[in-house]
Amino acid sequence: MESIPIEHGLILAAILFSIGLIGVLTRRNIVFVLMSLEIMLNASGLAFIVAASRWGHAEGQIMFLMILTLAAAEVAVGLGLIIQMFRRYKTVDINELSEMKG
Amino acid sequence: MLDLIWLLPTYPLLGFLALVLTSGRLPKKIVGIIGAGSVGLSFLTAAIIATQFLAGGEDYFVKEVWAWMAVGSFTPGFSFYLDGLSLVMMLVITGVGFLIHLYATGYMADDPSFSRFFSYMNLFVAAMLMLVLGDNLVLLYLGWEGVGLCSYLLIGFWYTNPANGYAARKAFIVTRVGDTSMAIGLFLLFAQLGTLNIQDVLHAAEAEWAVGSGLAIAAALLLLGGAVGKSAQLPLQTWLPDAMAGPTPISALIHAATMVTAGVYLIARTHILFEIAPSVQLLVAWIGLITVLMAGFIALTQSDIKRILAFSTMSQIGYMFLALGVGAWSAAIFHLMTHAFFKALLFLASGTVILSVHHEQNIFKMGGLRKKLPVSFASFLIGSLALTAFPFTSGYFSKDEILLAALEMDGPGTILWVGGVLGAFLTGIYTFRLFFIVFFGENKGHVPENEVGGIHMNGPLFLLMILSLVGGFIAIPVESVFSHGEVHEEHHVSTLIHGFMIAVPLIGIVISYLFFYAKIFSIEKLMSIPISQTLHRFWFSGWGMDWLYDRLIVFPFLWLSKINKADLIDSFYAFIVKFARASNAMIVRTQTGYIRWYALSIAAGLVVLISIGVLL
Amino acid sequence: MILVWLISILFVGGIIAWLSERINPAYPRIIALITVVLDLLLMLSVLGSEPNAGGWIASVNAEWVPRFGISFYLALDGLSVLLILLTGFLGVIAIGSAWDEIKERAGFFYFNLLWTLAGVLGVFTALDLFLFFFFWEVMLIPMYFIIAIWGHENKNYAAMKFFIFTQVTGMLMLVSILMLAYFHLVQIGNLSFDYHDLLRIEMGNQIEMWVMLGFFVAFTTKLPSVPFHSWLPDAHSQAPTAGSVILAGILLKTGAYGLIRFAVPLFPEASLSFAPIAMTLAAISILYCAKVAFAQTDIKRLIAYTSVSHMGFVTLGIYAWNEQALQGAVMTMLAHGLSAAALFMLAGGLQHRIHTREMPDMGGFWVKVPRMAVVALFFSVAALGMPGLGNFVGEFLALLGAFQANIPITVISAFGLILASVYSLWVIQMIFHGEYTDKKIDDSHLTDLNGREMFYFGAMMLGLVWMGMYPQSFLNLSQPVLVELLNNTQSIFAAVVQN
Amino acid sequence: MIILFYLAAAVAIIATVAVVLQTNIVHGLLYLILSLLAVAVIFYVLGAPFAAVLEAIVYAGAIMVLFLFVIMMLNLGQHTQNQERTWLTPRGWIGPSIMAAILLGQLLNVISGIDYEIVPTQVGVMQVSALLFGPYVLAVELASILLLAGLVAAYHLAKTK
Amino acid sequence: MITTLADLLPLMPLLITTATTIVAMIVIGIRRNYAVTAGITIAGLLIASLVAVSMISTTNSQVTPLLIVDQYSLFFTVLICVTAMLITIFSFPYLANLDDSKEEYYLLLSIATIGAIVMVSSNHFVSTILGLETLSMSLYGMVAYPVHSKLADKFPLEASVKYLVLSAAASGILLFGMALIYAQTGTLEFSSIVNVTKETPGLGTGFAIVALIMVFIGIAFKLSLAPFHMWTPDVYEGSPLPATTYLATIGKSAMFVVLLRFIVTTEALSFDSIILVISLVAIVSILAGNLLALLQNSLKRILAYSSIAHMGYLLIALVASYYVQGAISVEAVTFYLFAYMVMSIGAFGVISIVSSSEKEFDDIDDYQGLFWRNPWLALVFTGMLLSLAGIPLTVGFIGKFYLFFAGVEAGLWTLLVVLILGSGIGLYYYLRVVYRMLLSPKGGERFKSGGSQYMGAHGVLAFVLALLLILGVYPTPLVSIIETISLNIL
Repeated sequence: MESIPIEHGLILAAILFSIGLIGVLTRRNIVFVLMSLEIMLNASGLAFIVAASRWGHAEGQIMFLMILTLAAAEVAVGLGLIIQMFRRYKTVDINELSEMKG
Repeated sequence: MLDLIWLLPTYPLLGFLALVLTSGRLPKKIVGIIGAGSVGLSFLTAAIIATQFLAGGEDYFVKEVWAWMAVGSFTPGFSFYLDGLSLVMMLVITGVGFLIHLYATGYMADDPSFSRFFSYMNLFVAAMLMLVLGDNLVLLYLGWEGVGLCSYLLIGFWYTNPANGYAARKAFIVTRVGDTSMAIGLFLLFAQLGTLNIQDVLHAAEAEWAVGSGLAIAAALLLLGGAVGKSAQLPLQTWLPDAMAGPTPISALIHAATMVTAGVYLIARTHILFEIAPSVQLLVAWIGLITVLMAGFIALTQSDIKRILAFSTMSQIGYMFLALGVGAWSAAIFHLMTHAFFKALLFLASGTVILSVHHEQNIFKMGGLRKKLPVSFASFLIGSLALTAFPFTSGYFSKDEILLAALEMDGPGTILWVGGVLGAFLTGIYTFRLFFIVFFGENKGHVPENEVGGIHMNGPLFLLMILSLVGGFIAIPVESVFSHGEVHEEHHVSTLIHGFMIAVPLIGIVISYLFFYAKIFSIEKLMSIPISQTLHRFWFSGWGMDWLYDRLIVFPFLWLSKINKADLIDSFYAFIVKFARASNAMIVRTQTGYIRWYALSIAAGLVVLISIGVLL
Repeated sequence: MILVWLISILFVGGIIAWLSERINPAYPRIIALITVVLDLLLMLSVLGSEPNAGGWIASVNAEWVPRFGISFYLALDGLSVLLILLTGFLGVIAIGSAWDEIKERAGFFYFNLLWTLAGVLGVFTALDLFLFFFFWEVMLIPMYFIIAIWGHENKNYAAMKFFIFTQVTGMLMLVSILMLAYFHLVQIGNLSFDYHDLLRIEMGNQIEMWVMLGFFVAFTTKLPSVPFHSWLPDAHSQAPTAGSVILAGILLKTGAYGLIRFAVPLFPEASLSFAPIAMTLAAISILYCAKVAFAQTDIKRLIAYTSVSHMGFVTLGIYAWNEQALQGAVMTMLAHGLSAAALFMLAGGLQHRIHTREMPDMGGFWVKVPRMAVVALFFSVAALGMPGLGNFVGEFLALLGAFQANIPITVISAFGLILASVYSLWVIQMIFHGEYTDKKIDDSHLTDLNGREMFYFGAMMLGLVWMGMYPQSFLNLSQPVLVELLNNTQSIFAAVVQN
Repeated sequence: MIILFYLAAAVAIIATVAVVLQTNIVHGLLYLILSLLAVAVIFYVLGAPFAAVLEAIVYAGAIMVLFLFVIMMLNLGQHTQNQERTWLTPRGWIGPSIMAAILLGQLLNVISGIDYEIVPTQVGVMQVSALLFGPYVLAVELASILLLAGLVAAYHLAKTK
Repeated sequence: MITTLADLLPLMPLLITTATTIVAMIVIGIRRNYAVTAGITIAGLLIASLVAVSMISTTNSQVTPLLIVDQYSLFFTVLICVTAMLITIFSFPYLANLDDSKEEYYLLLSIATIGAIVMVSSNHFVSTILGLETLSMSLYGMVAYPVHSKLADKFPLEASVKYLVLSAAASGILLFGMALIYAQTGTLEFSSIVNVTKETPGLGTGFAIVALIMVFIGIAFKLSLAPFHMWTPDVYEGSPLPATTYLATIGKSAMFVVLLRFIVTTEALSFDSIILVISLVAIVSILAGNLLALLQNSLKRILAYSSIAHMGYLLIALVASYYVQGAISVEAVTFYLFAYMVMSIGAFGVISIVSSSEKEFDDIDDYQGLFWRNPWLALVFTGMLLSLAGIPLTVGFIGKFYLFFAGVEAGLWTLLVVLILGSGIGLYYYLRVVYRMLLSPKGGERFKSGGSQYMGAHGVLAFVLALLLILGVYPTPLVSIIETISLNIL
C-alpha cells in the first residue's frame, strides 16, 4: 500500500477544526453553532485516528469512540437547551442570550 | 548652705505648681503672696548663698542634684554650677525679678487671670535660674527653652487679641531659629568633645582646637546663633518690639532685665570658645555695633512708649555684644546688670504711666504728665539718665568701660568705638525725646486722674531708682571667671577722649531738649524734607526687616503650605486608585454578555498564546 | 508562660466583653477596663524579674508548624517591656476615652480594641518571624473594624486605605521573611523562622538590600514615613478617639520597633549602606509633614501629620545606629505615644462636644474650657520638644546621635524643631486663643474636661514629665538591649567600612 | 487508495465550508452529513474501519438525525433563511476568519514540520474491542455514566412541564 | 489483561458514588420524594468519603491504565465527596420550593461527583476527557435546572447555553491538543513529552509546544483563567446557587488537579515558552480578575471574578514546581485548593442560605447591615471574605503563605509582584462587601433562613467556619497530611 504523509492527515484535521471554529465565531443561529461545534469535535476525532494510524494503535480509535459519545451527549443536552430557548425567546438568535453582562 | 542652691529654682517652681493646680481658685491676695513670695524666698536664699560663696573664696562650686540621663558617654545631670558669673546673674534675676513680681501684684490686680499670670512668671524665674545655674549645656538649654516658652505665654497673655497671639508666636519661633542653631552647636560640641559639661567643654576645646580652627569657628557660630536669637540681635531681632504686647511687668522682667540678656550670658559663659574663634568674636562685636545703631535709629521714630524702650533694650544689648566682641567680658556682664536695673525701672515706670492713662501707649497722646505722675516722672528721669550714661549713674560706668575696651582693641577697635559713641549719642536723643514728650508740654489725650500706685508698685520703683543711680559702684566678682583671657589693666585714655565720651550723650540730650521741649527746632520742618520722610518710614518699620522676612520666609512658607494642603504625595496614591477604577471601567466593557464575543476571546487567546509559544 | 497569659487574657477578655453586651450594654466597657488593668498589672509584675543569660526576661517557645520550622516563640526583653507597658497604659487610656463616646455596639467595639492590643503585644514580643508577621496582620483587622464602624463621615475610605497600605506592604515583608527562611534552608539545611537563627544568615549584597527593603517598606509604612504616610491622616481623622489613641500611640510604634529589632540587625550591611537614604527620608518626613501639618484645618489631620513628622526623628535615630540615637528613638516612641494620644483625645473630646474638627470654626475656647486649654497647651508644648518633657529627651538624643552619623541630614532635620513650634502654637492659637464669639458651631455641649478626663490627662502629663525629668528609668530598661544590638553589628560595620 | 484519501479530504473540506456558509438549515445539515461521510471514508483509508463505520452510523446517522428532529420541531420558516442572510455579513465573519486563518497557519507550520509517512495498517474491530473490554473497560463504564448524565440533563431540560 | 473484582477495590469511593446515583434513580422511578432523594445522596456521599478516608493510608495502585488511586487522588476524593455532600445540604432548602420536579438535581449532582472523582484520579487522556465531560454534562443540567420554573430568579437558560457552547469549543481545543500529543508520543497516558521530543527525530519542539498549549487552554477555560474567563461571571450569576458553588469548588479543584498532574508528568515546564505562556496567563488572570471585581455589585459575580484571580495565584505555585526541590509547590497548590474550597463553600453557603430558587439575594445592597441584623451569617461571611483576601487567622492566609513560599523559593519575582498587586486590589472589593455588612441596616426584604430545613445548612456553615479558623491558627495537621500525599505527584 502506498503511504500517506501523516502531516496531510493532521493538516486536514486542522483545516476542519479551523472551519468549525469560524462557524462558532460567526453564526448567530444557535443550531449552526452547535453544528460547528460538532465539526470541531469531529476534527479532533480525525486527528486521533490519524495519529493512531501512525502508531498502528487501537487506542486512538478508542479515544475517537469517546469523542463520539461525548458529542452525542452534548448534542442531546444542547438541543434540549435549544428547544427551551426557542420556547422562551421564539428565536434561535444566540445574541438574544446576553442579558447578563458586566 | 551652698548645697541648698537647688532651692533657688525650686521655690518658684513650687509656686508655679501651686498656682497651676489651684487654677485660679485662690484669692488674689494669696496668689500674690505665693507668686511674689516664692521669688522673694529665692532672692533671700540667693543672697545668703552669695555671701557664703564670696566669703568662702572658692572660684566655683558644683552641686549635682540628680542625674538627668545617662546614655553612653552622654551624661548631663541636674547640676548647678556657681561662680562669679552665675552669682551675678542669679542675684539679678531673683532680685530684679522679685521687685518686678512685687510691682506686678499691683499692676495686674484687676486682671481676671491674675493667678495664671503669676504661675507663668514663677515658671519663668525657675527656668531662668536653671539657665544661669546649669553646669552643662543641656540643662542650660532646658532653661533656655523654658524661658522662651514663658516669654511666649506671657506675650500672648491677653490671648483674646489675635495680634498678641501673633506677637507671641513670632517671638517664640524667631528665637527658636536661634535655639535650633544652638542645639546643633551642642550636637557638634558633643560629637567633637564628647561632653556637654560647660567647663569640660571649654577645657577640652582649648586643649584640642587650635585658635581659629574650623571646628571652633563652627561651634562658636552656632552658639552665637542661639545668642542673637534670644538677645534680639541682628538678624533675629524682629521679635522683640512685637513682644511688647505682653503686660508691662513682663516687658520689664523678660524683655529687658533677664531673658534677653541670656545670649550675653551664654557667650560670656563660653567665652573661651569665642576666644579660640577670634573671627567669630569679632563678628559678635560687629553684630553688637550694628544692632546698637540700627535700634537707635529706629527708636528715634517710634511713638509707642514700650516699643521705644524695646528698641533701646535691643540697642543696649548691642553694647553688651560689642563688649563681648572686644573681649571685655566683665564689662558686658556689668552692663548687663546695670541695664537690668535701669531698664526694669523704665519699663515699670512706663507701666505706671500706661495704667494711669488707661492703657494708652502712644507718647503723642500723652504729654505734660510731670505733675500728675510724680513717681513715674522721677523714675523716668533717673532711668533715662542712667540709660544715656549720664555721668556717675550706673549706666555711665558700664558703658564707659565698654567703649574704652573697644577703643583699646587693635584693628577695627576705633571704628567700633566711633560707632559705639554714635550709638550713645542716639541714645541720648531718643531717650529724652520720650521723656520730654511724655512728661512735658501739652497733654493731647488722656489726662490721668491720679497716679496708680501703692507700696507694692512704688516700692520697687524706688529701689530700682536707687540701684540705677548707684549700681555703678557695685563691683561684680567675675575676675576669677574671666581672668583667664581678659586683658585687665587700667584704661589709659586721654581726658580729651574721656570728656568727649561723656559729652556726646549730653549733646544728644540737648538736641532732644531743643526739639521736644524748647521746640526751637521743629520736627515738622524736619519731616517736610522728602529724604527724612523716607528715612522715617524706613526706620519706623525697623529698617524693613519684617517686610524682608515676610517676603523671604513667611509668605513663601504660607504659599507652599496652602498649595500643598492636600499633600502632593497622596495624589500619587489617588492616581493609583483612579487608574484602577479606569481600568475596571475599561475591562468591564469586555464582559458584553455575547457568547460569540466570548468565543472570540477564547480564539484570540488561543492564537496569541500559540504565537507566543512558537515564536519564543 | 506569662507572655501567653498577657496575650490570651486580652483575647479572652475581648470575647467576654462582646458577649456581655447581651446582658447589659454597660458591661463591655467595664470588662474591657478590668481586662486591660489586669494585663497592665501582669506586665508590671514582669518588671522585677531578672533577665536570663540571653537578656530575656521571659520567653516561651513551642513548635507550631514544623513543616516550615515555624515555632510559637515569644520573648520579652527590656525594649519589649517598655513598649508593652506603653501598650497597657494607653490601652487603659483608650478605654477611658471611649467610655462615653462609644455607645452603639459597645461590645463589639471593646472586642476589637482588646484584640488590637493583643495583636500589638504579640508584635512586640514575637521572635519567630512568621509569628511576628502573623500578629502584625492580626492587629490590623480589629483596627479596620474600629475605623470602619465607629469612624466619622469618610470612614470607609479611611479604613480601606489604612488596610490596603499596611496589607500590601506587609506582603512585601512576607516575601522578605520567606527569603530569609529560604536562605536559612540553603545555608544551614533546614527551614527556620527563628530570629536568632536568621541573624546568622549571610546574603549577597544586592539580595540583602532587596530583602531589607521588604522589611523597610513595611515598617516605614506603619511608622509612617514619607512617601508611605498618606494613609495616616485619613485614618486618624476618621477614626474614633480610642482608635486614634491606639493608632498613634501604639500601632505606629510597631513600625519603629520592627526597624530596631528586625530591619537593621538582620541586615546590618544593607542597612549601613541604606542609612543615608533612610535618614534622608526621615528628614523629608520631618520637614515635609510638619509643613503639610501647618496647612491643615482639620485638627485631627494636623495632629496626624505631626505624628509623621515626629516619627521621622525615630527613623533618623534608628539609622544613625549609635547608643544615643537609638535611645533617642526609643524615648521618642514612648513620649510621642503619650503626647500624640493625648492630643488625639483632646481633638476627639472637642469633636464630641462641638461636632466639628475644623479649626477655623473654633477660637477663643480658653474662656469656655480653661482646663482643656491648659492640657492642650501642655501637650502642644511637649510636642514641640520642650526640654523637661519626654519628647525633648527623645528628639534631642536622636539628633545628638544622628549628628555623629550624618551631619548634613541632622542639621536639616533639626529645622523640624522650628516647624514643630510653628504648627503647635498655631493649633493653640486657632482653637483656644482669640476672641470667643458665636461661631457656626453649636457650643451648647462645650463643657470643660470632667474629672475622669482630667485623671487620664493627668496621668499622661505625669508620664511625660517623668520621661522628661528622669528618663533614666526608661533608658535603663532598653539600654542593655540596644547595646547588645550595637555590639552585634559593630564588627560587621567595621568590616564594611574597611572594605 | 491515496487518491481516495485526497478526494475524500477535498469533499470533506468543501462540504464543511458549505455548512458554515449555508443559510438554509436543512441544507447545512445535509452538507454536514456529507462531510462526516467523507471523513468516514478517510478513516477507512487510514485503516480504521471500525471507526469509519461508527462515524457513518452514529455520527452521520444518529446524531444528525437528532438535529433533524429538533429542526423539525422548531419549524423555522423562510423568514429565518432571510434572517440568516442578513446575519452573515462580511463584518461578522472577516475578523473571525482572519483569526482562524492565523491559527490554521500556525498549526500548518508546526504540523508540516513533521516528516513521517503513514503506512496504514488495518486495526480492526477485534483489536479495538479487545482493548475496550480489556484495559479500557472502565472507559466504557464511564462513557455510560457520561451518557447517563447527558440523558438526565437532556430529559430534564427538554421536557415540557 | 483481565480486570478482576479485586482490582476494583481501590475504586470503592467511585463505585459507591455510582451506586448512590443508581439507587437514587431507582427510588425516583418508584416514587418521587424530595427528602428521600436528598437523603440518599447525602448518605452515599458520606459513605464514599468515609471509605476514601479509610483507604487513604494504605492504597496506592494504578487501576487499569485509566485511573491512578494514590493518596493524592484519595485526598481529593474525600474532599470532593465531602464538598458535594455539603452542597447537597445547601441545595435542600434552596430547591425546596421549586415548582418543578426537583429530584433529578441530586442525580446530576452525584453524577458530577463521579466525574470529579475520575478527574482527580486520572493520568490518562481517556479518563480525563470522560471525567471532565461527565462533570460538565451534569453541570449543564444543574446550571439550567430551574429552567422550567416560572419563578426562577436568574437566567439559568442563558447561563447553561453559554457554558455549553463555550465549554464544547474549549473541549474541542483540548481534544485537538491531546490528539497532537498522541501523534507525537504514541500513548494516551500522561508521559514525558520532553523525552519524546529529545528521542524522536523529526518532531519539532514547536509541535509539542503547540500541543501542550492547546491542552493547557482547554483546561484553562474550565479554570476560568484569563483570557478564557469571560463565561465565568455570567454562568456563576445565572446558575442556581448550589450549582454555582459546585462549579466554583469541585469544578475548579478537580480540574486543577488534572492540570497539576499533567504539567508535572509531561514535564511541560522544561519548555521555556510554556513557562512563559503559563506565567502570562497567571499575570493576566490575576490582574483581570481583580480589576473586574473591583466595583462589582453582584456578589456572585464578585466571587466569579475573584475565582479568576485565585486560579491565577495557583498558577504561580504551578510554575514554581519546575524550579523548586521537593514537593513544596505541589503542597502549596494542594493546600490552597483546600483552602479555596473551604472559603468558597462558606461564602456561597451564606448567600445560598438566605436565597432560594425563587429569590436570590445577590446584590451587596441586600447585605447592608447584616452584621447587626444577623451577626452569625455576617461573621461567617466576613471570615470567608477575609480568608479569600488572605488575612491571618484564616486558612486563606496559610494558603497564601504557601504560595508566597513557593514563589520565593522558585525566585518568581515578577509573579510575586503581580500577586501582591492583585491581592492589594482584592482587598478593596472584599472589604467593600465587609464594609456594607458593617453599615447600619436599611429597609428591604428580610432574609428567612431559620427553620428546621436550614439546620443542616447552618451546621455546615459552622463546620466550615471552624475549619477556616482552626486551620488558620493551627494548620499543622493538615500541613503534615498534605506533605505526605504530595510526594505521590512527583
